Amino acid sequence: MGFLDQIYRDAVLEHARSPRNRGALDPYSVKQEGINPSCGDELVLYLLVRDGVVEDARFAGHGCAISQASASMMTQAVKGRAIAEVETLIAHFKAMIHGKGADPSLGDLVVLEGISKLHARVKCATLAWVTLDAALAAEAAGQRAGQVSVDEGSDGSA
Amino acid sequence: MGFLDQIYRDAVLEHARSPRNRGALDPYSVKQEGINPSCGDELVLYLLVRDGVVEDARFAGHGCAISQASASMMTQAVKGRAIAEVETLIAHFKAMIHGKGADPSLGDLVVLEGISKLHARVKCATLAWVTLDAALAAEAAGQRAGQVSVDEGSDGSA
Amino acid sequence: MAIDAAARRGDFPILSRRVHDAPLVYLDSAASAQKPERVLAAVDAFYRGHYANVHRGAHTLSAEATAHYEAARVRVARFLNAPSERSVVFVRNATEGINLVAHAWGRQALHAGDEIVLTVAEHHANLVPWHLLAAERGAVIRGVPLGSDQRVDMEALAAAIGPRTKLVATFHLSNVLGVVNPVARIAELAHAVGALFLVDGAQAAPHLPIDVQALGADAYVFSGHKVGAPSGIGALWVREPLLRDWPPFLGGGEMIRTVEVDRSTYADIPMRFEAGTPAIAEAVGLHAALDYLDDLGLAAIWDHDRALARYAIGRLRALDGVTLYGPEGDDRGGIVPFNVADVHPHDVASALDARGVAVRAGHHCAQPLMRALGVRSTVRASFWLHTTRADIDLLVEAIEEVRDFFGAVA
Amino acid sequence: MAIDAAARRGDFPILSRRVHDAPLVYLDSAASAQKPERVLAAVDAFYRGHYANVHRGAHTLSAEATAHYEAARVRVARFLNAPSERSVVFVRNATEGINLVAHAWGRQALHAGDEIVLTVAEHHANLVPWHLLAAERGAVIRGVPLGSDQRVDMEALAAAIGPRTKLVATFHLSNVLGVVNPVARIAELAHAVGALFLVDGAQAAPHLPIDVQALGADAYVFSGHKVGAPSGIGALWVREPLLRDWPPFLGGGEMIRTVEVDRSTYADIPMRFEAGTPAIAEAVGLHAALDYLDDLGLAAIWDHDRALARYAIGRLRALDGVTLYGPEGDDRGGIVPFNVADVHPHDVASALDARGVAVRAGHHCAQPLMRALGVRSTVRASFWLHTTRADIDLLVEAIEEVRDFFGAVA
Ligand SMILES: Cc1ncc(COP(=O)(O)O)c(C=O)c1O
Ligand SMILES: Cc1ncc(COP(=O)(O)O)c(C=O)c1O
Repeated sequence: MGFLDQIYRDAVLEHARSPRNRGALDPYSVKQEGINPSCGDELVLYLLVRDGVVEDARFAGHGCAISQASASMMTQAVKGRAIAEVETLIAHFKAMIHGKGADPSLGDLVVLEGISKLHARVKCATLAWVTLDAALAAEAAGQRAGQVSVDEGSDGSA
Repeated sequence: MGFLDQIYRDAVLEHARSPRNRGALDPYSVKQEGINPSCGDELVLYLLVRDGVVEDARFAGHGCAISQASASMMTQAVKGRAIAEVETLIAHFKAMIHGKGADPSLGDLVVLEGISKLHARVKCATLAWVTLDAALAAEAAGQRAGQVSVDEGSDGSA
Repeated sequence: MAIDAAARRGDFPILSRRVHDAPLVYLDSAASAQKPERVLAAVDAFYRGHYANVHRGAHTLSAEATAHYEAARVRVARFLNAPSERSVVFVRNATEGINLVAHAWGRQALHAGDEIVLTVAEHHANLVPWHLLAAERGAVIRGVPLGSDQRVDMEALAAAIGPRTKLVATFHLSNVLGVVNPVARIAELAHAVGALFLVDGAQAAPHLPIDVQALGADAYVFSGHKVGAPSGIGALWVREPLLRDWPPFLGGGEMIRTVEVDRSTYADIPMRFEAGTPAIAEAVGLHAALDYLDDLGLAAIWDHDRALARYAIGRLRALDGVTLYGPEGDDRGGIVPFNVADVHPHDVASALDARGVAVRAGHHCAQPLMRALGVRSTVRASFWLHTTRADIDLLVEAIEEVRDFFGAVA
Repeated sequence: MAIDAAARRGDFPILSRRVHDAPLVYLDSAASAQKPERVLAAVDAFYRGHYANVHRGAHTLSAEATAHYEAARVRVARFLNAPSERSVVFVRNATEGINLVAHAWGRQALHAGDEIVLTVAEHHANLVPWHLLAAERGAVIRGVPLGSDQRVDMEALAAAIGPRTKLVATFHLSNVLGVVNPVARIAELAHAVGALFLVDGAQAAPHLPIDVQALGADAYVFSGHKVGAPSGIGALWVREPLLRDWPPFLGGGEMIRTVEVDRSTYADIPMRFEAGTPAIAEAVGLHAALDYLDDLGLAAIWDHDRALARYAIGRLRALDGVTLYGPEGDDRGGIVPFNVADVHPHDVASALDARGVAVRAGHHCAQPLMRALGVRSTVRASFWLHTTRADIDLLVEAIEEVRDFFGAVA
């Protein structure tokens, strides 16, 4: 299963088995639901944003190893970062997962790069990130909750 | 133009140029409109039916050489015939035009047999006959007028 | 004649493909069937020799194309044992067929408080059009649950059908449970209250002999792409006296009698329901696909299908940590949904794919059924006439490796 | 690069066919285009190597099929110079695209007394959907006549558009008159009153460069079969902020977000408008056809088209007893309707067919236009990139023989 090993790297399986930052956050500034209509998986992302900084992030919901690992690593990566930095990270992550190479700023997240070769699973990896994107937009608009589908904001690589 | 000659036999062209029984009939027992939606051609058929016999038949409308010749020859053929005989004639004509051979009872009408080879024009030849069929049905139902499309009563050879 | 699946593999060019360096084992026929050489050749020959628009031209190609297209309609009528091809309407797929009924029949026949009876095991294609219609007309949807045997609960169905029921719409073969619905019995219940009875034959058409008259269906739909025909074509059959009375759905060329700038009158059936240039070559391909299936014999295909289902269920049940769904019995065809303990269906599917085994994972466009089964999603292996026991053995082997690979990932 | 039509003939396998012992001269491209080898090869290779259902599976073939299908969407967006592929919806044909707008937009946007502005030169596809919608919503249709030059009367059009106008829908290139409509100018008139502006590009797509942004269209439709793609596919583009707000049209799989037995929520664009398994291989074929056209260059094709039109009009005008329709000028493409005195168009077409020349005869799905021209029907010769002057010479020769053959048949 050489091909599988490239996708399900040890770090990915480890995060999937023991996800970080799982559960609800209270208080939170925004609670965003993200769904993948093609499989029915859902993720609930909680952010606590203060003074332009993501102070805390947690997630709940159900999904495959890839979506869970991606969400777990994402929450780790964004905690304590300024919103502008997080937005750059989102852009870099999406670029990587669509096969456009991994920016060094992605750090540990590069273990997810292999998924770019498994087109059928790209949406699993991006679910958390699309949800994060929508959460930041909701937060900026002064909303405390929202729902987004991973099909939205497609960039042609649907 | 050998192929054309088989379709547009001299008798067909002659009937098309000098159609018999053209014009309205007054009095009439039924006036039936027949249309060919694919080209917009229309035929108006007038029948005078008395005691189960088609005493007179005339037609008006617009159409190609084939539809005009077919209507002209048809009105000649049905005049003076009992309705049951006319119905048999309709069946024989439809069989011939769909390539199933010409019954001897068709008489002069056999000059139209060549059209069975020109699938695109079969509806031109049947327009008058579909209209006749509908006119007899209308008459039997005690109606004096009706409209029918040549697409109706299709027998799978549309 | 029994189906010789190993020999049939050779009929399907794509089956010689390799995936991730392994030979392709295609166990996703329920999502869409692969195409036999004969279908590809028929479509190609049609484009190279006889293509033109239909019903329009006075020239040879157009007449030939029309004859091909209309012959396909006659062929579909024969496939369904319909009394006449006049009430066979070509559509894009089963989904469009159901939507056509919802619009042409439903928008004039349904009134506030009228009821539509559906089961929880329907594909979204046989749910969503009714949701849209019910919302517009103020109709009420009654959902029938499964019984404890994972078949439609016939008592609950009988109880749901009542004087206000205007439509009963259900599947012939379930795309998840693999089970045949007792359609003829349901027809009686529907007709007893004067309801329209629509059968979603999307999964049945590739697998079982269909006789719309014996089934008592008022309307029957299926998709070409699931019977080995090209994508982009399907058929709706409706009992003729009914269809004749329905107003048009889509408007445009071909479906008219006369047109003025601000009004029109409409053609007779079936043309009234086919606006615009149809899927011509796709109809020709459908004709070839139905010939292929009938040459093999749908009864033989169904026997093969059931034998494979029994074999697969037996082997999968022997695996630790594998949960199977769907009833067993003589009414069970080759659609086998399952889950592997502690591994998400998508991860299972990717791991099988890495071994060349193509299965589907997800809700299979049957979210209410997933809820009824108490799961979010499943893996689904589905078989067809080219599926062999060796394919199923490879599936089983690959599942064993999946468990080893993932260990326990929640 | 100018079009070398004689060389291009070799790209179309069917053009080597014979009809009634004569070489085929295909002058019916406006009804449907023949298919270049490249399109047939692309579709065939797709079925043999990459076919599966899209957007559904977790396996390799399904991912490949989805990538092919979505690449076709991006390709269509580029062909139309649309800002994004998100608002490109695949449909069966131009007709279905217009019906989609009538349902998704029209049924919620139109109210009693609202007005729809159409021209008398529209194809039935751009009339009948509005008749059905207007009848349902109590809207009023205003038909704009032709001016004395057989172009749309722009003064009458401006006068017909008023404060109650909710939609202006018109053709880009006329399927009968062969003339280009001043679409950008009409867009301004429509937008000045806040009306939706829909452009029927069915005939323009094979012949002219299209830029939906420069044209100011809110919605644009075309059919694949007229651009050399397979039958069964077409595209609708709608300006994104508009499309995003429209409710669904057809319901089923793929277009949902969540489904319960009695209700659903819907996906974002474009999926919201694509219920069920789409015309997958047909989209792949459309991609190849658009590549073929863009490689040759739509500007060059349009030049070729206009040069042929000038040549044909010149030669036909020199024939006694031939009446031509449609304007002349730089806005006139290669669609040439005519009549032969005292010979019915259908008889003309059959006589031409006997010489291998395929033309169409009839009302060309434009009955109101026939009335405006004072005829019941016409013959129509239509050209494309493989049409040569030699083809037109054969047409002219054959028409001369028609007159001899028929003499005067009313
Ligand atoms: C101008 C115009 N609009 C619409 C159509 C309808 O196209 P289709 O039949 O492919 O839907 C046609 C083609 O016949 C056309 O020429
Ligand atoms: C039972 C059932 N009904 C309807 C459909 C819808 O078929 P299509 O997507 O071809 O319209 C499917 C296939 O997915 C199905 O399995």
